[in-house]
Amino acid sequence: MGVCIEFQDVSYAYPLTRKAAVRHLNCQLETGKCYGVIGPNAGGKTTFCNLMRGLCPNFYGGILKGNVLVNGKNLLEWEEEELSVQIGYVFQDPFAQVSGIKETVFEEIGMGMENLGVEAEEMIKRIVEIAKMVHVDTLLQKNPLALSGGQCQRVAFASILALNSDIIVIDEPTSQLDPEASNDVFEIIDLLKKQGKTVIIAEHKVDLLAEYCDEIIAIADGSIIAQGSAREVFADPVLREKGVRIPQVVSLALEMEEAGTPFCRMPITMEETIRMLKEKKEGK
Amino acid sequence: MAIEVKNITFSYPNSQVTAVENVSMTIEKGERVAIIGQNGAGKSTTVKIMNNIYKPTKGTVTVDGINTKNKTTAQIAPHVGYVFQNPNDQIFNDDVTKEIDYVLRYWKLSEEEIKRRREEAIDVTGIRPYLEMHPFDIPLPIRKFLTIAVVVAVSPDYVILDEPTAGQDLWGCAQLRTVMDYLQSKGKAVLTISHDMEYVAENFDRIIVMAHKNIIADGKTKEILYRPDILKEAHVKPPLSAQIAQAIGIRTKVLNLKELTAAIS
Amino acid sequence: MTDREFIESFRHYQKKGNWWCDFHPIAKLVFCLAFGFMSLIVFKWQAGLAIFILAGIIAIFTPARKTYFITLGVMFVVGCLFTVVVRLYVHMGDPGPVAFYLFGKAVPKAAVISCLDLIFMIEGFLGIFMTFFLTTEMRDLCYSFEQIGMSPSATFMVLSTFSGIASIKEKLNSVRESQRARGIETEGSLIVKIKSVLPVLFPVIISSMTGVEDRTLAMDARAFAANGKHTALRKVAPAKPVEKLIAVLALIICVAGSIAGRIYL
Amino acid sequence: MNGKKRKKKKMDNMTKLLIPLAVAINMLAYNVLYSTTMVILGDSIGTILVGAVCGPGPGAVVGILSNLVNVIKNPVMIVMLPLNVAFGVVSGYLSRKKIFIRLWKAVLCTPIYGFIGGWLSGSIIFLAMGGDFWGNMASVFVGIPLFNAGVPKYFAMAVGQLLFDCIDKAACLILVYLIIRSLPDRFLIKLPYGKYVTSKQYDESEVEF
Repeated sequence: MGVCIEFQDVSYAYPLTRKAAVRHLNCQLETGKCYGVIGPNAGGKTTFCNLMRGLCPNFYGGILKGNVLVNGKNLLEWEEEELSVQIGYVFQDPFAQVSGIKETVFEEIGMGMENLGVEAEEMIKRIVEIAKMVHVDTLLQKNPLALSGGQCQRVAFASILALNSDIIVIDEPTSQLDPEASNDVFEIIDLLKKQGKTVIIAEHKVDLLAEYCDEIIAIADGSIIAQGSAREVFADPVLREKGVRIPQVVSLALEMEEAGTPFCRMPITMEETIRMLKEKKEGK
Repeated sequence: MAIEVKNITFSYPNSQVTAVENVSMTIEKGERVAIIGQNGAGKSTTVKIMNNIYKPTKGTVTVDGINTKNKTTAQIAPHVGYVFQNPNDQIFNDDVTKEIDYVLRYWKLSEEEIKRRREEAIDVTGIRPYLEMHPFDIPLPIRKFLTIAVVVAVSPDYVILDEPTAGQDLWGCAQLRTVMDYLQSKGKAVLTISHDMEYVAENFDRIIVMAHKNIIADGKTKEILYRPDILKEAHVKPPLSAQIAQAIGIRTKVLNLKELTAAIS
Repeated sequence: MTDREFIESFRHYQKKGNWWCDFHPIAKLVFCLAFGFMSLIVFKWQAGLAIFILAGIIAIFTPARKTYFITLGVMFVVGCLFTVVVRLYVHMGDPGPVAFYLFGKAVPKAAVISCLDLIFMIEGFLGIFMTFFLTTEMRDLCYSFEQIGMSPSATFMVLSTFSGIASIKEKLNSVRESQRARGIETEGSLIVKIKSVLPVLFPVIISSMTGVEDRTLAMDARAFAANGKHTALRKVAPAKPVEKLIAVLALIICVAGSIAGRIYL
Repeated sequence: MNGKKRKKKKMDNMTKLLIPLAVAINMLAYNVLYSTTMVILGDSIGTILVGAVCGPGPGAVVGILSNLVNVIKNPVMIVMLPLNVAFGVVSGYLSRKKIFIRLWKAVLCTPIYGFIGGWLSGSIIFLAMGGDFWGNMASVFVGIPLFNAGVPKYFAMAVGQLLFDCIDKAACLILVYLIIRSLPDRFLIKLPYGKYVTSKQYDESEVEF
């Protein structure tokens, strides 16, 4: 599995700020894996995603030290337009991602491809296919401005996926959605994983992340404090010192340890915890 | 001293579709109540009728005996505070202290009174480190605490929190608990709409369940969260600890991880 | 329309089934501009009336006839009557042949004619423009301009202007709601309203401007900055030769008519 | 607008999205201000604002689009197009002189705007109306009394328009100044003319890594 994104001693400070937002980041992200980025607010999660997409030097300005490589090529050498095809980016606020110039969801999904000059027939095929995948195929004729938060977020996903980017960066997609819509979003992320795309999600809902992500990166006050498989990272005590939220099943396991009845293996998902607790009950 | 809502019905001005049908409830002073239910069940509308943003088409709402029918929203504001989901709709000063002082000065309170309330609100919501920053430079989750500070400074008897935990991290949730403990110590009632079942189970002792535009249950948190039929009708999942407890057959009604650990061992 | 037909409609040119609505947007625009400016330049009631009748005939053969006559009626009452009254008042008692007496003062024939000129100039100009704006979709007009070289950013700006006006009104309502809930009065006497202008207007402007940052990133994520060849889902048929002919004819009539009108009338 | 030389970066995305918003702000300010104060129109706030923070080019485009929206409702307004464009362009050049950093500097420029919005617009309507008065507050309260006092019709009308428009433009300039002061610096410096409107200067050197 090749390395698609690499951070080489990256530090970055936003313009007009005294303190650097992120300091000395070093990490390598492999293609086809799903990474969860967790950490407190203003700890550097969003800056990490922006750096990956090249928004930090190109759009926000500020000072960048070290270099970010995408598919081996330094970000600064990438053309603006190529970047938006290479890396898809979905944002936190669903309603800010509606273009406002299209009157139906069908055309809204096609907008990205229209900008890139994709042929009409190919566009129609891709839109229908992606709309089915994202469960908005029943909303194709609705006006995008009249959609609910969850529907808007799914349409935003669809219009980015239509560009067929291999890497998708998602910055807190579910913070304004209710639990049902959050599950829909994570189902989409699951489908992306099955298609072999690299997915990077910054998110607060840690319980959902634990179920869907292969690897977790924990970032707090500007530096990576832990990186590895979900099981290792969540058990790492440094997370609790830096105030990083961990899944409830993990805190349950830790409390069970204090109460003298530890689990044999650190659980990550609810089903796993229930299975282990049942075994423990029969064992007693 | 309570907010009494007597079988109110409401439909938006230019649509016959009713948002809420014949809802009744009473919120006593000092109570901590959470309203849960799926989006579109009428939660926000009911709460906006309570602080008189919307006037009910049928039924009446009285706040501490004052009927809201012939009162404007601003006249009810000193009694019922509302923290909105989007803080950007309210902030228009370029300085945190000016933002908190604005309403107090608008009501022509004395300078020391304004200063006392503002300092207390800033300490309770923990935004002192951000005083020099421009409100729109403060990260969004922390900017929400600025709007909470504004409501705390007004110190109404009833405080409504709309999805307070959306986008909050550990620090945010802890800060929210301090604010709620402060309001509890002042004997104020706290009413919230939330999908975060852990937050609801942890902090609220009464739950009102809403579905298809009216109330389908209203009772103690422990009872409601262990009634699978009600939660199913409202499309709401109980907190994780309750789900695990029921899955492995523990009878005691568990609300958080500590109780679950105790129950298991 | 079923989804199948809807998707199928993107495979060929958009058709509305009415001869004037399917008329090529730019040719139609040239046609209407020509006659509109002719009415403005000639500034005589004969020319204005002729164009007004022409516009009326076209409007009758289009689906938008009802809205056409209602808007025109409103325009006539609001626009012209107030100006005519002021003009007659100024010319009261001037010398020259008398048309009729008003409040005991002589109203000269010249004043009446100048009023008629004014009314029919506006009605003619208004009428022909209405036949254009009520029957062509702005996105089709922008698409046709794009075919002859206008940059796609211009289309984006024009189209998002119209949707921006609608969404900013919604923003205003939600800001009013949150400021009222905070205690700032927005209804009532004039002084109260004037005092509420700042707390209502500023949050809308500031939050929608800072919101542009997120929207720019979202549009950038969809390769909005790509300056290569753009394609489009919604296509409009290119101008047929007969449509180009009509547009050119209209131009000739406009130039000839203006010169003739200036000399003879 | 797209005829700009390749060297000069094409109008960046942020400005392209700010322009339609400014037109919506014009409409909104008109609805809110005109209905409450009857004197202040406020329909040029967006044009002046974008002219000040993005430069004369984008300011002019806002003027054109605002005029286009008005033309659809009332086509006779098309004669006002050059004035709306003038507001945007003038704000751009004045912003270079850093007038929007001090309130008194901004208000001092009211006569320039008043001249464009009052005197020139009055003259255009005066011509369009065939050299005569028409029904608006300025001509009824100031124009006609001056005319009866012997001042020639054109000047009476023009002075009337100038006075009324100065009130409106002074209010607009104050509001634009307050809006710019309320906007965070981090947002302003991303805009082409951001450097002219942000007062605080930050040096890049002492950022601690």
